[in-house]
Amino acid sequence: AGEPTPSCGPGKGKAATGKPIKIGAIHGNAAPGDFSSATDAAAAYFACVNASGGVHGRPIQYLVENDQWNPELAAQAVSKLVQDQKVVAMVGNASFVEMSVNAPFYAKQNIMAMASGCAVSECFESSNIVSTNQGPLASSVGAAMHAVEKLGAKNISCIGLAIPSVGNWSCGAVEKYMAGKGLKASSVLLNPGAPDVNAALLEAMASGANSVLVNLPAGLAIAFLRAAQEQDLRDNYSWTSSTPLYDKSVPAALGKYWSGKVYVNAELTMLDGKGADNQHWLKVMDAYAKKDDPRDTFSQSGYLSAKYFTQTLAAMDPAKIDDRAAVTAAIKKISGLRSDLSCGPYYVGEAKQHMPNHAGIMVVVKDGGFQKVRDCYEYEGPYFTPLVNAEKALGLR
Amino acid sequence: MKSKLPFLAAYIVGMALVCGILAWGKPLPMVGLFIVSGLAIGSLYALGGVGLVVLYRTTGVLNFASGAMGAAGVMTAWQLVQWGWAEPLAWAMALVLATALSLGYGRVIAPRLAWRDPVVKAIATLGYALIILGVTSFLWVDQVRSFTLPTDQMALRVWGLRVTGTRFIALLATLAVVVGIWVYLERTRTGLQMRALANERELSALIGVRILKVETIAWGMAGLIAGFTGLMFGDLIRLEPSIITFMVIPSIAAAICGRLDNLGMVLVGGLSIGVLESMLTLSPALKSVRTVAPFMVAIVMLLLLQRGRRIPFERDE
Amino acid sequence: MLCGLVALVVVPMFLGGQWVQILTSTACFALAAAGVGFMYSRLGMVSLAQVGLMGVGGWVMLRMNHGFNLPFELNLAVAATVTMVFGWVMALPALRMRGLYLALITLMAASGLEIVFSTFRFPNGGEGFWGVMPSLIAPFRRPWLATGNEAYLRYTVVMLLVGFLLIEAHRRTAPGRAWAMIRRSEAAAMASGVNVVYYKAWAFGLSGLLAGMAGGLLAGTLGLLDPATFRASESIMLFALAVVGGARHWLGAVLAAVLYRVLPGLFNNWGLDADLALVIFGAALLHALMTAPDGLAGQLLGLARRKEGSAT
Amino acid sequence: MALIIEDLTVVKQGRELVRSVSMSVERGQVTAVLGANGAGKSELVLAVAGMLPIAQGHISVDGRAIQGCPPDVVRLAGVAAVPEGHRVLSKLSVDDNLRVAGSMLAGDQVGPAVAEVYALFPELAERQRQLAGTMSGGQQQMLSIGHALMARPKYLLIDEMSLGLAPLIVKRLVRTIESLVDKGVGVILVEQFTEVALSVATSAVVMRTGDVRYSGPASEIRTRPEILEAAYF
Amino acid sequence: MIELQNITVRFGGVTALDAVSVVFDAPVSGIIGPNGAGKTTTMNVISGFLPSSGQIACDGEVISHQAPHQRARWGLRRSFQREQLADDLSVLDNLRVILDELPGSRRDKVADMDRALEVTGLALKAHTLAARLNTYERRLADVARCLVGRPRIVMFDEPAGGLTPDETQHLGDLILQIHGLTGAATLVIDHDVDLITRICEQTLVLDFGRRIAMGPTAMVLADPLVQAAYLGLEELG
Ligand SMILES: Nc1ncnc2c1ncn2[C@@H]1O[C@H](COP(=O)(O)OP(=O)(O)OP(=O)(O)O)[C@@H](O)[C@H]1O
Ligand SMILES: Nc1ncnc2c1ncn2[C@@H]1O[C@H](COP(=O)(O)OP(=O)(O)OP(=O)(O)O)[C@@H](O)[C@H]1O
Ligand SMILES: CC(C)C[C@H](N)C(=O)O
Ligand SMILES: [Mg+2]
Ligand SMILES: [Mg+2]
Repeated sequence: AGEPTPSCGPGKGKAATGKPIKIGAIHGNAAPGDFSSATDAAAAYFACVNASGGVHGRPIQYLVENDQWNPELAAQAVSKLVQDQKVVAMVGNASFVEMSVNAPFYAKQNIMAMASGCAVSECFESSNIVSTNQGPLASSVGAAMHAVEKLGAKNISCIGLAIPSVGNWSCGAVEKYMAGKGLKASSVLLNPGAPDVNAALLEAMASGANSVLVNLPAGLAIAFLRAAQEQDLRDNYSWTSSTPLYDKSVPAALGKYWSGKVYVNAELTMLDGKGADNQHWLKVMDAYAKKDDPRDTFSQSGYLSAKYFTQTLAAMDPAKIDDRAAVTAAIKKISGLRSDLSCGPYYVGEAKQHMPNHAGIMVVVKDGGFQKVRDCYEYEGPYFTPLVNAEKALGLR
Repeated sequence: MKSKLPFLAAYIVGMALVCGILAWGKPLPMVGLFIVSGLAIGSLYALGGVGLVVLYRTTGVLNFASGAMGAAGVMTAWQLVQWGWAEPLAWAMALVLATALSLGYGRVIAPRLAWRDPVVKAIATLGYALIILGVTSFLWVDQVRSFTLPTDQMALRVWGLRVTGTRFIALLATLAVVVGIWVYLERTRTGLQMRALANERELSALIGVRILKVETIAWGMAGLIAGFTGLMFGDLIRLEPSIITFMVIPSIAAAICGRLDNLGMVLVGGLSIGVLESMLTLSPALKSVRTVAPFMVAIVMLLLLQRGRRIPFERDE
Repeated sequence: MLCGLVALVVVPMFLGGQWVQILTSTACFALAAAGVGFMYSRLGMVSLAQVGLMGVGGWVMLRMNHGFNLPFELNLAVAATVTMVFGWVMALPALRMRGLYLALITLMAASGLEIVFSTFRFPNGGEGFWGVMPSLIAPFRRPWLATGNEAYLRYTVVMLLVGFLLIEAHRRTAPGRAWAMIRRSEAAAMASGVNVVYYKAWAFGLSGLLAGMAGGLLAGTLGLLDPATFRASESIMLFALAVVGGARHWLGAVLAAVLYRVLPGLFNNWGLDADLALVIFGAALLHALMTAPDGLAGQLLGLARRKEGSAT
Repeated sequence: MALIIEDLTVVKQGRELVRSVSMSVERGQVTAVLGANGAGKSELVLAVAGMLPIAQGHISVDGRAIQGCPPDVVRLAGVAAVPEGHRVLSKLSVDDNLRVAGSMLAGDQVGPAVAEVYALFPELAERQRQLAGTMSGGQQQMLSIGHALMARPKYLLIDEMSLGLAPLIVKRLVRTIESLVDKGVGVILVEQFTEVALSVATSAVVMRTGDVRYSGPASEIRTRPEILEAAYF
Repeated sequence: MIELQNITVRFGGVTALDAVSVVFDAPVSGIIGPNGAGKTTTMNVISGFLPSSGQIACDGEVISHQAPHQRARWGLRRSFQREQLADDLSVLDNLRVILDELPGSRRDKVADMDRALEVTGLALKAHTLAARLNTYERRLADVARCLVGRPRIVMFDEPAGGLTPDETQHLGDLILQIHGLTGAATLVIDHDVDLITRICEQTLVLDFGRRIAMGPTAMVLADPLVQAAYLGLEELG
């Protein structure tokens, strides 16, 4: 209270008027999980932009659809947004299914999706999607790197989802990273709905690993760690996890037992980070989002995508803003945008593969919260070689 | 009953053989770990299955909503503990809620569907499951939670695996329900009336069974079991309403092993499914589909139990 | 009939892209629902694996598409046939079972399929037998007559009509009579010279064929499939809706599919919370089961008949 | 003290299967209901038993109205009906079938009541453990009548009592009915074997396609069979 | 001529038929006996519904190795103690089910069905759904089913149950016509002794699964053993 309402984008105060610019987004929010925090944050940011004068004086109309984890709904949603509503770009998408269903469609329609919550491989290995978040592959390799470099891991057991484009893909990259270091790793893949995580735990134990990397959605990860707790394995292995465990409700759900024992890779800065952008994000959320909209990594990611998008739009010729092809071209030209929310620069470029964010931080679960144990570090491994080359070509290195 | 014994023996030998093949060449302590772990999850399948069979035998309804009722119960318990209620009180409220949900269906909806065939009665409960699941996921938005019972702290080592008190409770409760319900159905008048009702509701009413009373008891009992099962699942599996709700499907697999009728076989079926599923982890080729085990076992069991049955002359059966 | 044809040509042009998608999917599920519906109403047999079988059809369709350079129709025929055989193999040992037990055995099969699908996914043009690759999917070839979305919707609806005619042709001839007899009593059917196992398997095969067609057509809508579509609970739901829609009549299958696909689309458009939509859906399901014994189609047709009666 | 049916109408799927039928039976009396197939006799029995909705009319037992009551309440009120088609609880044993039919008796009454039924039908006593669904048609009919007797009813309605029973058993049953009547039970007997029915009945009702065609003393039909003939053709 | 040789059927511990051997060589023969004597079981064995030891033959042709539906196609027809017409088919379609499984031209089949409906007097009800028939009409439909498709053995299980005396009379007349119309040998189970006496030339009496008498009906009914076990004459006397 008493704080000035934050302002966003290029506008100078007065609320925007005129013909709205239509932007779309798809998130997944249904039984297995709620991925709506990215679009909530993007919506808050766009509301802030509109209140501050919009882009070229025009407000942004942000249309969000829910795919409900249903591929058909995802396809229907994109038809509605792109064909019926004629949005010029997609911003803040966060879903488990939307990208794999719609990636070909985006390419065909020549529209860019500046996603914020990618989870599956198709999302990163597609020409017209670029995401602010890292996804399971990068985050797991980051966690593995930390386990090797700081926790003495020689043999990692990567616990992933038994979904080829998620578990096999990301744990496979961990295996390759370890092999490159002359170390060992193996994957244990779990069915998302499997009631029995014990057998997976036993399988991990049987693999001869000395370090366990949990690369699962938070609910399943907690169940897995509780099984390990049941066997009192805390001190027999080193424990790392990819980003999903970096969530406010996790430390409480894990309990005292795991305090100081589970190291989690975070894709963006700490949620309470003191950087200007992070503070701005929190203020925008307070001013323009609902009270109970989560303030989590996906929210940071959604904010960031919206912000970069707005910057791009503002730099465009105002006459071309309703031209989807022009917007797509402008997005593809993005290069070298920086923020204190992320470690590396953000860029897009013409490529079959996009993963601008492949550096992160490490935190540890401690005393009911998280503590940072390692600041920005860039991930290594064969998967990132083409990305590094692309960055060199763009002059970012 | 008597003729089932050799069948049971053959089944157990067959299971042991399959597990033996899977375990071939693996170090014995590790096999022991997998067996105990399998028994642990198997006892949960059995618990779920027993709950289903109890209601089916007493009302003729296969209840797809039992998982949802349990889920609503355990979510409530979690919430109450968060609000600072005493734990035993919170557990009791979970049981009360599940029982109330069960009774609500049994009194309001089930009688109106009483004359439909068993499959339609079963799918109607799916509608109820959706309602409960919808409300539960609406009230408790997606977030990680965990539910623990004090018995998680106690543990015993069995063949190298730590087994918590909660797991023992789940197994013992399953056993108690199996024995208790068997005695109740076979030895008491109300139990007999329940069997009659499940066989043919209309005729039972005609010959003087107080339907409303008996059904109320049956649904209440089933709700209580569902609530307890929910607490166990919430602790031992995961505190996620949709996961607990759909645990009903592998539980059906266990129930099928007893042909929806024989509680003892449900127990044996549930445990063996768990062990097989766990042992499949040892096979590199099959481990990725090991969760198929319950369904395969159920299909094989049903086919075996079906063998040599005569042509049904009547329409029902 | 003529009106129907005109509507078929004209209506898709006025719908938005979203509704074309929704209706295409609706037509696919109507085809599958017709399969479970006729089996339930004619033989009293319940399959809780229909959506699972659609998955089989869809899998084969994608496998064929990415593996060989054959035309759509041929792929569809292969998909439908393979699914039919799959349905047979699944059903043959189960045919001695009746009622709830048969239903549950199919449910077990559906649950098994769910896990296989989610573990191995659907082919998207990758290498090897499973054909899954992590990046962008390979293109899907639609029928040359119907490459656009609107045309594909028309194509699907025509296939749906073919499915209905197939069932109707069965119903009016020897198999239909044999089925009615089996439904009454298997003993009486045998005493009439009906080979019960053969005709039951036939019904399962026909239902599987329709599921396979439906799955193949569904694969064509998006060019890819996701395991989430083919969960066991979806199979139960489709059967439930087939009963709610009215299993005795083709209109019932259409209504079932409308409830299954159009209603959620509407809810989503109205911005209704997905969880609350579930509640409404569940309540509607229960209500329909309690109040409409012959399904919504039965009610509608009854109403129409009464109107006609009072008019003449 | 009587079971009185007044102006009873039963409608099923838009057809009036029973139309304004009135009849009564006093304790210790037998009323025979006769009539060709499709006369609506079975529907009448089911309606009295509470198994079919009643469109119109009154039914009372010893002055207490029972129309619209569910079947279990009707039976508790002392009216036991044996429906057509030997219906038994197929998955329960013979013994359990009888015990459950004694639900409204006090606990210590059940044993003796079961024993009485076994004394009447030794055929059932031999098969106490057999599942009712596997018994022969006639054995099921005995069990079905046994269900009704277990309730120790004040009024007994039997639809097609002799259906599927060997002549020997029918004779035995007739004697049982007579002794029940002596004990003050009122009986409504629906029979195709008119001979059997009229041999025990005090009064008779003849129905045809839902209507009552004759109502009066049974002796009159015995002496004037043309009354029946008129109803049959 | 129907020959049963040494037929034994057991249900668990119960012996429902105990080494029954019998030859029926009359156009219409009866089977009587107390409730649970094994009459229906005998028909079920002939139909092939129950596994049994022993052999069944008709006119020297052994049929006991055939599956039930094969026997039906061969020419076995029967009704059930609880009649089982398909309710959602018309009377005509109930007949057609049988002919569907048999070879023959469409025209012959139609003629065959027309004759059966004519004989039984159901011609007007041919297109009525079976669900709409009353008990008597259902029995007539049962008879009609036994007339189509060249039957060789026809069996009725308690056809007169629940019928009035006049209806029974008429049904008896119809059954008597079957042999003349089709040449099939007919077996009838019933508890209506008058009916059996009237239509059956010879009768088998079963008790506790054993054959206790067989021969011309009048003679069999006069047998004191039969009177004691079945008719209960001496009990009444
Ligand atoms: N659901 C129904 N719809 C239409 N008609 C029906 C229905 N159920 C029964 N009927 C008809 O109602 C009439 C009366 O049947 P009911 O069984 O009461 O006769 P009944 O006098 O007991 O004769 P019986 O038992 O000897 O056949 C019959 O003609 C029957 O066909
Ligand atoms: N599955 C079974 N288990 C045990 N006993 C059985 C089984 N099935 C039939 N029975 C017995 O076999 C005997 C023969 O039955 P069947 O039906 O042939 O009698 P029936 O002569 O036709 O009698 P009814 O005149 O009453 O129809 C009966 O005593 C019956 O109880
Ligand atoms: C599936 C999860 C392991 C990945 C998660 N959605 C992320 O963005 O890191
Ligand atoms: Mg009647
Ligand atoms: Mg019999």
